[in-house]
Amino acid sequence: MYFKKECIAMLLAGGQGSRLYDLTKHTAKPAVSFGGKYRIIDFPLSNCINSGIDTVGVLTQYQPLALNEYIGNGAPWDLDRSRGGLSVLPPYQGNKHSDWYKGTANAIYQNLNFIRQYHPDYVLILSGDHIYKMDYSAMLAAHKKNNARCTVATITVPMQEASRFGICNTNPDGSIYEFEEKPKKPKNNQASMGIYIFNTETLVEYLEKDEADPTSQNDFGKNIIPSLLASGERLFSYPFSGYWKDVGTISSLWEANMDLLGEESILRQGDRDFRIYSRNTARPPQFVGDSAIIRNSMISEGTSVDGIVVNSILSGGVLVESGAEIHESVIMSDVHIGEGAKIYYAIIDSDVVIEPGAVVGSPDADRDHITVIAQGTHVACKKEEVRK
Amino acid sequence: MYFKKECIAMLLAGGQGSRLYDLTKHTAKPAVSFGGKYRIIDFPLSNCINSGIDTVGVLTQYQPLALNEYIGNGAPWDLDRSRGGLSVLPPYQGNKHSDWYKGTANAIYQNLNFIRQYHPDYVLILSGDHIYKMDYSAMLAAHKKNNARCTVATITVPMQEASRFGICNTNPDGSIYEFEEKPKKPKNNQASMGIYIFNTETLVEYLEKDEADPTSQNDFGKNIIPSLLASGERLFSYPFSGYWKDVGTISSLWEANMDLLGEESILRQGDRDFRIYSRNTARPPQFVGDSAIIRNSMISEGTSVDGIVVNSILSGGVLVESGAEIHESVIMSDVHIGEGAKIYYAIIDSDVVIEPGAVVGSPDADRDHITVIAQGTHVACKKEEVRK
Amino acid sequence: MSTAGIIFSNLNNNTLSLLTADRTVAAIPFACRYRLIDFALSNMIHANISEISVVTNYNYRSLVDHIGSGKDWDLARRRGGISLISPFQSATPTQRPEVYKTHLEALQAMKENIARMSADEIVMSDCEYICNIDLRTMIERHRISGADMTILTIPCRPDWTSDGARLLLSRDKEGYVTGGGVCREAVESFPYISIDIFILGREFLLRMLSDAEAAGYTSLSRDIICRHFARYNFRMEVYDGYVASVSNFNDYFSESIRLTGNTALRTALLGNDTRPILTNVHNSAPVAYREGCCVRSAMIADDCVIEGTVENSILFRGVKVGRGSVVKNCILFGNTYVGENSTLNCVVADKSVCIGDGRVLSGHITMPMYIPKNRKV
Amino acid sequence: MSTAGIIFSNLNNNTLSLLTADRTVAAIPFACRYRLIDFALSNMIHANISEISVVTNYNYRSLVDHIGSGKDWDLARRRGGISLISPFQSATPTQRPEVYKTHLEALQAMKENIARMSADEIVMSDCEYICNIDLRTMIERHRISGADMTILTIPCRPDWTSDGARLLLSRDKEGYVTGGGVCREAVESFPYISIDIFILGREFLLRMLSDAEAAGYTSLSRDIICRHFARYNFRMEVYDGYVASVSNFNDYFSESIRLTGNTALRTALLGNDTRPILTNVHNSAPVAYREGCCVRSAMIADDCVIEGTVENSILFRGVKVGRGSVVKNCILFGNTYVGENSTLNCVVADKSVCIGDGRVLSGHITMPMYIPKNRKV
Repeated sequence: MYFKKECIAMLLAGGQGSRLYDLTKHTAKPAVSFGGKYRIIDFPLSNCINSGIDTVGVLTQYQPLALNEYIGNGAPWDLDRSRGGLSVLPPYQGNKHSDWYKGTANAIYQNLNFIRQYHPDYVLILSGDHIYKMDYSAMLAAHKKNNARCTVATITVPMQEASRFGICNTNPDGSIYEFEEKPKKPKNNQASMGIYIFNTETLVEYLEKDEADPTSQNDFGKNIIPSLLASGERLFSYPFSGYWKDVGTISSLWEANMDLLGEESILRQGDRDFRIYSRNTARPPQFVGDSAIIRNSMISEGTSVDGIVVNSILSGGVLVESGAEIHESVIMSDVHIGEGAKIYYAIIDSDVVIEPGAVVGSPDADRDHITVIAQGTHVACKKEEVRK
Repeated sequence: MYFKKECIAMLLAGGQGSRLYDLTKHTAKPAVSFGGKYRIIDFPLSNCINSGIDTVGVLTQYQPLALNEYIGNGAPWDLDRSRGGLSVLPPYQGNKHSDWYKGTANAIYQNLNFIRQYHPDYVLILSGDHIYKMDYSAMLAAHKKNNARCTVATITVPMQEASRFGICNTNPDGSIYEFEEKPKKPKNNQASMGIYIFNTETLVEYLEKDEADPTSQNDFGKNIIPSLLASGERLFSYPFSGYWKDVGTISSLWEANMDLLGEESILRQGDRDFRIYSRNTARPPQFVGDSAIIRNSMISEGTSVDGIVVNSILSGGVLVESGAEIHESVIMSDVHIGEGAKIYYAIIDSDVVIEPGAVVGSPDADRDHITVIAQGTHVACKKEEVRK
Repeated sequence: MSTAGIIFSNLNNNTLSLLTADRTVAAIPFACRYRLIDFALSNMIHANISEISVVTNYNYRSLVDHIGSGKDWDLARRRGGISLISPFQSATPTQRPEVYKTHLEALQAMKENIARMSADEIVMSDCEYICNIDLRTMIERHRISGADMTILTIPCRPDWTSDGARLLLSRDKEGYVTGGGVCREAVESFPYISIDIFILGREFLLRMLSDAEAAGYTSLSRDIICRHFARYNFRMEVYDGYVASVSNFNDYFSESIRLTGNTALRTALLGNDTRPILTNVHNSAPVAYREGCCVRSAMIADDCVIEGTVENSILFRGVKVGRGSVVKNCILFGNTYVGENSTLNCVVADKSVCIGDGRVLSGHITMPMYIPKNRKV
Repeated sequence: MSTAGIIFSNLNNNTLSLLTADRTVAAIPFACRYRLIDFALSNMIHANISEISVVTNYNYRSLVDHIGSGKDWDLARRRGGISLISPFQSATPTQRPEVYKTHLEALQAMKENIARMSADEIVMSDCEYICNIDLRTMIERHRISGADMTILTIPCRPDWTSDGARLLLSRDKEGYVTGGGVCREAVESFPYISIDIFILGREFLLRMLSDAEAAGYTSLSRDIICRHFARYNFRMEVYDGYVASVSNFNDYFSESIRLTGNTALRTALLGNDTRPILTNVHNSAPVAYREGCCVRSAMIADDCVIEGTVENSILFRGVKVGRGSVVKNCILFGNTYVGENSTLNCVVADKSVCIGDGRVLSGHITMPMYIPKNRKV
């Protein structure tokens, strides 16, 4: 019982993220760069450690190499522990059968032995697809106070977008009486964030039931939550207010980056209380040269700017030569932008070379017309077509 | 290039170990207990750190949970590093295809991207099936001195057993001119230990060639080494002398444990120079009670003995009640042996309960008739059948 | 609500002088494979305390070795973890203060460290009272009580000898301290002994330190607890579990030998499944019991080789007992070598002692014999 | 063949007194996000040295904070790793030695630590000469040479000012030391300055320490190197790369500002792909350049917010420059706050300095203005 933990987290990081196109060709979605120095997965991992949760299983499946390398032994998030800490959980061959994960619920089901090692009272289910800061310990406190079997974190979304989410219809006490996955006519705009706290025995019971059902899609939103409701279990909503953004599309990823430029950004300089941790790469300090002009931008370590940077996010190791211009763009690490090159409304993946004079994107583009340049591409001096 | 390493190790730990029967029902073979406080994989991992190799990829596939839990972040072997260290490499879904590892060579092939991260000059291929202490840096020095493309560690085996091994036929300078996998009529008794050092570019070249060959079994011994020889590459033997034992069968596992009891054991008390590292479990000191009789045995922390222990190996957390007898046996962790129970020539897996008065095995048994009691079994007071 | 820990490694190390010639009190080996600090550390770790400062003053090299990076206690952390407070951290060459000698002086010297801690509460502990205690519950009760400080005590035992002075206390029905004294003998009016574990708010501690500085106090027990229990709000917890006091050499010896004969005490102290005592990891081989050995009522650490007879004894790591030798009622520290046909009775051998063949060494249970580190006999 | 490292954190900290009021020399911030010790540490790490002792004497609390468990340098190890040698590790309360003041005294005090190291060679380094040097090659050359000790030097530069004394040396054609002196000014007969990095065998070091103890020597440079170069076998390596000497405040300022204007120096020191300078990780947000900012020739660390004008300056972590303010030729340490419409020229602001709105502060390039820690202006 020395290994007992009150609450452990299971982070679903296996998604292919196919709507991010070129950005996830060689990388799982949670390992996609964000905000200069971060990866998407830094947010749920940092939330865990900031919430006092020190045992996290990360379920991987698709292109895990970059993700595994990034996660390493968990040290950047203070999750390198001999008891608990961070564990990567890939699919495996069992004694009788070997399976890839079939759905979110099946992925957790296949790792019930991992969960059992820690005898947790509660299991927190997370995904690696969202940018947000959240204190899960407050959600756990609400879960306990409500004496719930399962608690679903919810957020208010614009009514016109509600039909894209799982919608929770609740009683005045916060208990959920109905859960509709992507309803055509949503009854309200309280959307599930895909964050669940379960009592461990409830989770085990419903995962086993779900696994026995051959017609199930083995998905939390589609199967497990409706099944709990159907059985009349105590299911509560935990309303969250704060910044929360799905970054599953090129547009939303770009937009979430642009959101960082305001003074009300989720990543505030000088924030000591709720840091977002990330793996550090020992780069030299950033340097701003003689002929640089920088306006409303965020720039990371190891980057050197001699050109013009406006309304943009630059990762580490980027070199912006003099006369180059970057507007409304997200530049990932180790990109070289040659003299006089111009970049508008683009997401440039890492290790790209933009030759002098090349033009990427168009000044007339907008959030729905973002140019994406895949990792390692060499962009010659002619206009790159828009490939949203 | 900051991540460059001269030599990294790839440890093949995916074997099911089906000839260990019940001992590998829920555990990959490298995670099987050995010598009281160790697991088989402790030996190659400790060899690595004792040889100055600080980057090790562990390739897993079969029942990895116990192995992953055991390996953790690599801290017990001082392999928790932010640059290099220990990485677990399970099979994964790529962009186009997803495959379980097909053979030893394919397992390395699927992880070439991992290898490339470290720009190594040399790659050391290891398996997790053997008990031995070896300084790989001496083998690397020989490899470099010979200007070899590949070096195979070899050991002298009894001539009558040579046909069970891959046999290296060498010139006087140590270069290999012929390699026969399990020859019916071996020409000598220099057996391959399954330990290879490759120049990285040679490894990549032959793995890619092998992968392109649909008839290949993707195995180092059967395909890669013969293919190098056929192409006339510089292939050398590195003769190793010292204790080396395959523990792939119940008999050999039992025997390797018994080998620890002599004064010439591979695990010497007081050895400061070549420690074998293992994960520690914070057990109290061992205690020997009033009525204990112990002869020629090795006993680990957290164990309490009030009975008779002769020629046996006891892991941690074992309780031997008074009047119980253990002879010529290997007892894994947290086994409870009741009053008056008798155990002969047995391997008792962890968490077994032997009821008072129960008898396991027979005093007339021998190395070929070892009784194995599976993990968690409850042995009642009647004779357990011999299940080799 | 989080809690930080402060462990004093050796503020009263005069009475254990034999064992502290080469080490601080916290680094004294105890119970086969531990050092005294492991008990204070483990108690804190099992109460979820992950930010621990260890205060040292002199002679702490072996303690530094023992703790290392803190990994063996899962305390090599990016935030919090274990850190050593050693002398002159905040001193300049021009102002040369004395090295702190009391708890209060040490706390004053580390005031800036305390101010920078993020915890709400602090647990302070010495290393001379050895116990395996559920501090988590104690901390919760302290929080609920609203007291300024909770002092852990045990009922005064008349059989306890004491070469040093102890803090004795009395309490009212609600458990609040009503008086105290620092005494060398039992005093009827103060029926409880402080085991020198204190739970208090961080803000309160800082305030108390300021008050003490203003008043020129130098001792926490004498000047603050005994004299100003009425001014503050000091609460007492009376612990009824096993506590070993090892504040002098004879107590150290008898408490150690007692563990070999009493399974209940051993289990209470070391065998707790949810609260194991954590210590540093040596990666040495399991014990080899050779043909001809005879072992009874003994605690034996890894890396030992036993060829002779061992009874009612504690053998630390790497001890060798040769053929025909008899070791009874002994405590042999790490790497003690006992040759062949020697007899040892009531001996405490410090590290790396070497006893030749055919030697006979015998103390008595009331007067154990001590052999200093590295000595060849 | 393995090598251990010894870093002296502050044995000559008188000449940097402004910056060392609250910290030891090793903990002085330098080049935007580093501390001086990071350079010595990184040089050693890139030479595969993984057992490093950092010697402290006074005022090292911020150094302890900076190093933490050593994780950020991959030096939280089970074997080896980083460890602090602080005062009185081996002292007893009855023998109260003075705290060591010279390299030699410090080495004598840590003799037992040195004896227990497993390395064959030792590299000793101070923190006042800043460079990014390929120590691995230096160590190999030392091994091949068979010399007792290799001393790293640079050719004497006439333009160097020096408030303190430096070790100056001469050599023969084979590179062996033929004479030396500890001087405050350049001396023609000794054309090389030691940069206080020494490579020597561990056995030789222990022997030299015994000899020195017997002879009553107190200084490595004065008593041993300068007087007994003939008795031992001291070799010199002349390094021709970039070395910044920061042994006094004016040098510290001018070397810092020089980095902002010289990309080649900056790259040589900080931008080496195979030998990056490693430092501790703060996990703060990237720099925010707000609308209206104007930044030129500046090194800026994470967590800064720039709304005003910054030129030829170095901004450490968490600096805020408000709207309309102008910062030129300045070094602003961590968390400096500059309000609106203020003008700063040739100012060194220590940590957490707060400059209000509309202030004008100006030193000169030859006489920079220093503002102490936490000061509000």
